Amino acid sequence: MALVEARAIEKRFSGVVAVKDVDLLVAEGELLGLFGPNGAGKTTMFNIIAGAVRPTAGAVRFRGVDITAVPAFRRARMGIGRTFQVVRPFRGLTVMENLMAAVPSAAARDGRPADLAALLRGVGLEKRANDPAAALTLGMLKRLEVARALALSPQLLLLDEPLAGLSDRECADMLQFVATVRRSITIVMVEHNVHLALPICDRAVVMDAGSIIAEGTPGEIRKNPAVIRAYLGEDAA
Amino acid sequence: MTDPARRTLLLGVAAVAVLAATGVPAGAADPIRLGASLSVTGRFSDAAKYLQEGYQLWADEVNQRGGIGGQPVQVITYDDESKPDSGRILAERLIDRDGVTVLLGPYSSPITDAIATAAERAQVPVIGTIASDSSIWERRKLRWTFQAFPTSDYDHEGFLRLLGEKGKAIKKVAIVYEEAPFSIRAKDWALAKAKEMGLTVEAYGYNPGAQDFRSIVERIVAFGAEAVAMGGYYQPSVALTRQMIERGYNPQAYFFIQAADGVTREALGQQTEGILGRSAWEPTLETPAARAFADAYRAKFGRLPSYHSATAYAAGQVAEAAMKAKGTDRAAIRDYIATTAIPTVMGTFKVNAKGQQEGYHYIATQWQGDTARIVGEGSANAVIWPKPAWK
Amino acid sequence: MSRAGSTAALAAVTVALGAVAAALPWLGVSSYVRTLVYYACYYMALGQAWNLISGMTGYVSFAHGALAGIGAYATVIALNAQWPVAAGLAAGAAAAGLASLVIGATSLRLRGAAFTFATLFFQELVLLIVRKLPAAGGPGGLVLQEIYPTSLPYVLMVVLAAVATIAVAALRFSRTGVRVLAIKHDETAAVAIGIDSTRLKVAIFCASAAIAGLVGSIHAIFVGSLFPDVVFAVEISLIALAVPLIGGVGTAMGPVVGALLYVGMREVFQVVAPGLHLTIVGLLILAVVLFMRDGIVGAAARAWATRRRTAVPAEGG
Amino acid sequence: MSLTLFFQLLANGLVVGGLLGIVALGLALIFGVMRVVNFAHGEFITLGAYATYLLVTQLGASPLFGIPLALALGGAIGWLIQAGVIARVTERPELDMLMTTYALSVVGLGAFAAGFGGDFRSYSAGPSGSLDLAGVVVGWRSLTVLLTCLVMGAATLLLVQRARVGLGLRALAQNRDAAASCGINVIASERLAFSAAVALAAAAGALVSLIGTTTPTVGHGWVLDGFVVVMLGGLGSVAGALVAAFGIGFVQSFASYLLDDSWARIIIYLLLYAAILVRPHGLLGRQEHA
Repeated sequence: MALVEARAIEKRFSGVVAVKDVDLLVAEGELLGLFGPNGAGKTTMFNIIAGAVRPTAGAVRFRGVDITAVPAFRRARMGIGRTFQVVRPFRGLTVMENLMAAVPSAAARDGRPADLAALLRGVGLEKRANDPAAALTLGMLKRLEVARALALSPQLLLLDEPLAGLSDRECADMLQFVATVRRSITIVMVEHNVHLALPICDRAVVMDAGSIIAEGTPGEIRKNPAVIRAYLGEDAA
Repeated sequence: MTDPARRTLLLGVAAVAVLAATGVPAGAADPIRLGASLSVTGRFSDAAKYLQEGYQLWADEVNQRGGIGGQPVQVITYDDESKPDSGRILAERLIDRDGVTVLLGPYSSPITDAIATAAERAQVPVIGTIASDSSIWERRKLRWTFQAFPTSDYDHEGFLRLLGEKGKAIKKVAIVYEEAPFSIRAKDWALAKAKEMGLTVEAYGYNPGAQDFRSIVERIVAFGAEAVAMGGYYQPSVALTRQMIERGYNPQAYFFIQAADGVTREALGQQTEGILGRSAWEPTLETPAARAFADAYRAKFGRLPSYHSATAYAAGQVAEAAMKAKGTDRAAIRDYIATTAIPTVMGTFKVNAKGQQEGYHYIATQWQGDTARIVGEGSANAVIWPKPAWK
Repeated sequence: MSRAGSTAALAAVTVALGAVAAALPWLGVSSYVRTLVYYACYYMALGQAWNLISGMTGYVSFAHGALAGIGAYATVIALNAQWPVAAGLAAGAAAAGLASLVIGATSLRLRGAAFTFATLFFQELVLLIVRKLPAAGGPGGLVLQEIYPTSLPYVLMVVLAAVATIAVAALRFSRTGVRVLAIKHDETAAVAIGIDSTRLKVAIFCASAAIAGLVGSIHAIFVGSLFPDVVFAVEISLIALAVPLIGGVGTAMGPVVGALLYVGMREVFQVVAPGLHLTIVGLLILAVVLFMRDGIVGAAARAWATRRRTAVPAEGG
Repeated sequence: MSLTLFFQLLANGLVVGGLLGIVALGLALIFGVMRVVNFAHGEFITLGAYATYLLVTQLGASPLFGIPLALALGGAIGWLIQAGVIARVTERPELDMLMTTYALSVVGLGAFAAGFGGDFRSYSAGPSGSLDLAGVVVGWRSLTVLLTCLVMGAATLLLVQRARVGLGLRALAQNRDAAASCGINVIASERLAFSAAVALAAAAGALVSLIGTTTPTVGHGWVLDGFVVVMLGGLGSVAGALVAAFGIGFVQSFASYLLDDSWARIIIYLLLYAAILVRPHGLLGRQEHA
């Protein structure tokens, strides 16, 4: 059984169709890349899985449970963690408090704080634990946001443009970190930068104009004529 | 700076100066202290000045006469910003830090009520000046607090008496009241009285702070009232009057309780002719005490006193009589005030067992030309009847 | 952890100060000073109540004066029906809590200014309804039939102010507090990490309202007499918000400093510049919002931190 | 209820509705362009009322001159306050914006109370008499108010919908960053919007002084109703705000006649809460619910 099963998804925003009749399956343990040019509908699809956007038609299942009408906070508690394209840290809270906010209360009683320290070490922020989030650089904030999502101990991690705005070095750090995390968790990643992100994916889905135009391993995607056309078209514009 | 601004500032400075200075001759014996919380600022600030002047004139005169039992008197005042909570704190300050023998009244019933709570606990007599709402003596037992102002129950008394004398043809009367205790009590009294007189009456309430009275005017018109009595505060009264004028509705008799105030002329211009009012006191009152007070006041402040100043002065006279008889023993002063009829500039002060004023009544007034004249009982002035149409 | 330590230290200091304040009536201090201490505690407790919802979640309430008023009315009605004092106080807290659920249910589902507006109109709506309600005495208000000694409301208010301060401090550094603050900083992100923001907001508002209701209950015992136009005056909601704003929003010490300053300022200005009190309070709020974004406590803490940092070499990071 | 009475109450509602419309238009303009809830709007109404009062009583001028005076004064003061205070907080969290305009309101109220005292001010000069249309009587003062409101409202709408500067305002209301990147002078546009809104409020104040009386808190009742209008009508829709303004004027007029004005206010507030419950997304013109 797929971890996420989205069937016949359609989303309209005041008449404009953003996504139409999309089926998307995410297998347990895989790192799925969701690619496509601007306006392809990949972010809408991502938000539908995260619960920030409700589809006009279709259903989303998570571990076999229909979550189409489940609000975002409850999806998070069910084990879906996410990051944001434009970072949304709690700027007035310290780095450690940012993680504390996310820990489920039962886990907090089981001495989970040790894990938070480990999480911070994992993203290289252990020295900044007591600094306010507002004092961090963008690269640090992006890593903090991933750590915050991981503090939920999710089964599914949704990464929204994890590389956007990062320098080359920071991109490398982030990709390495994602590569570490993927061993224990299912990941869906929306990313603009196909060249950097595609190689680490197990599987990729490419959307254009609200529909899926290609699906397969990174190698298959690279050779797919529809993908090349979609991206060249965008580059030419 | 605008005139009112300068006035407020000067008043503020004066309030501070009074702390140390009111009428105490240098080197005299320890003064007897009296205190008042006044609304130097805030909603009631205009009236505070007149109260202050009344207290000051009284204290100066007493001290010129050599004080009470050889001791000069001093009236200490603070600004309560027109807020009951502040009044309560100031009452504590006056009782506790300044050790006043008697508290003189503030402006408004809610502040008097707040001060009463502190004074009743500390057992200090309060002579409440501008508190016409007698319900505060009825909601709970106030042993130490007395009303030195005509109670609002009788607000419409003079008007209805004139109606009985002059308005034989009038059958329908409309009473407008504010949803505030003093106004409701006045309305209840007037409703009962008017029914007793065989009149058809309707009463219309409005929300405190209302500015739009057009719907009430329509109700009055639809009812076909021939006489209208407005028992609310000053500002709504002016608004109601203006909207009656706009509507072109001409009652044969029109009364609003504070019409006698000179500001009416400023607000309504030529339209004041024939409007009836009621007043606790007027400088044109033909009694020797009133004339003497008005002359002394004019000599000191350069204009005629208002009823606020007269009430304040009268409160001083009550305290003076009690202290002359009983010294500075607060309990004895309390008993004296509770049981004695005391002549004052306002008339004879006399309270009932609850502490409500029974001695003073209102006098009826009417705008005739440039002045609000005393009319009706005990006055030689003719009444303009019916009220001329709006111009 | 230093955080738990500082909460404990604050609690100890608060309890000590509270004990001294509560003991004042028996230490021969003048009743005027006691009244000032009482009002400082009154504003402090009300400010903490506001701080709990508005300081912690960022949702601005203009209803705290009305909530305190509801508590006051409920308590007077209960005490006049011969309920014991404790039950009367509980009635006040419960009535205000219930009222908060009504406001919360309509407006806390929404983000942004809807809640602020709902609270803004609430005060006037309650005043209008109370004036129409015979059970609440209508425009004439209510009077407490029994006069209680001042020491009762005095001690109660001191204790309430201390408890509210400790509660805010404890919440601020608890995990729940962190989750509440997360809502203030970014509600979308908070929801994404599993925070049920609507439920948490409603719960916090309800607790805050219960404290405000208790403040009103105790003050009703202190004044013994309620007039609707006085109880529901806009000024009380202004104090509820000015006190923590001046001191520092979202901190436990903010309302403490704010309340002391407010009461002290009022006493001074009454003599020095009568009539300008309101203007000065307004300018002070404006100055704090524009130039000291975390209030006087925050500014002081930062100044202290800067001094320490320059005195002791930084520890890296 | 007779037909004459019905039209009389309707006419009375129009006058209140016109004033409310002007006040709400200013609030909507400020919120739309800057996302600022202007709690100080009432003080600007009061400012216009006192300015007119001084003009009439100190210089003996007709109160009708108070309208252009208030417009000019309000425009100038709005410009200064936007530049000096509001501009500092438009990029800051909502709490800061709310508190800034609230503090301005407290400062203004304190200043008026200190300057003019608590008592009301009023004057008797100005248009007098009434127009009688088949039994429906409307005073010339009220007609002046209604006509002025209609003219000012129409002028503001034209400015926003048609004129070049209006395009900038509308673009700003849609998206601040995008507007800036399209070469729209964000700072100037915001200053213009605030200053125009304050001018409208002050002019409304001049009109209020003409038909009522002036106190330091005279603006509060109007601005509270203005907020109700803006919430019922939806800040996104100017037409909605105007419909709501006249709607509230009529409710006020008819409910005050049939019940009393306290009940009228209770009904209006309950309508508002119902609107929050029923159509939350329409409120304040933007969808924020996750």
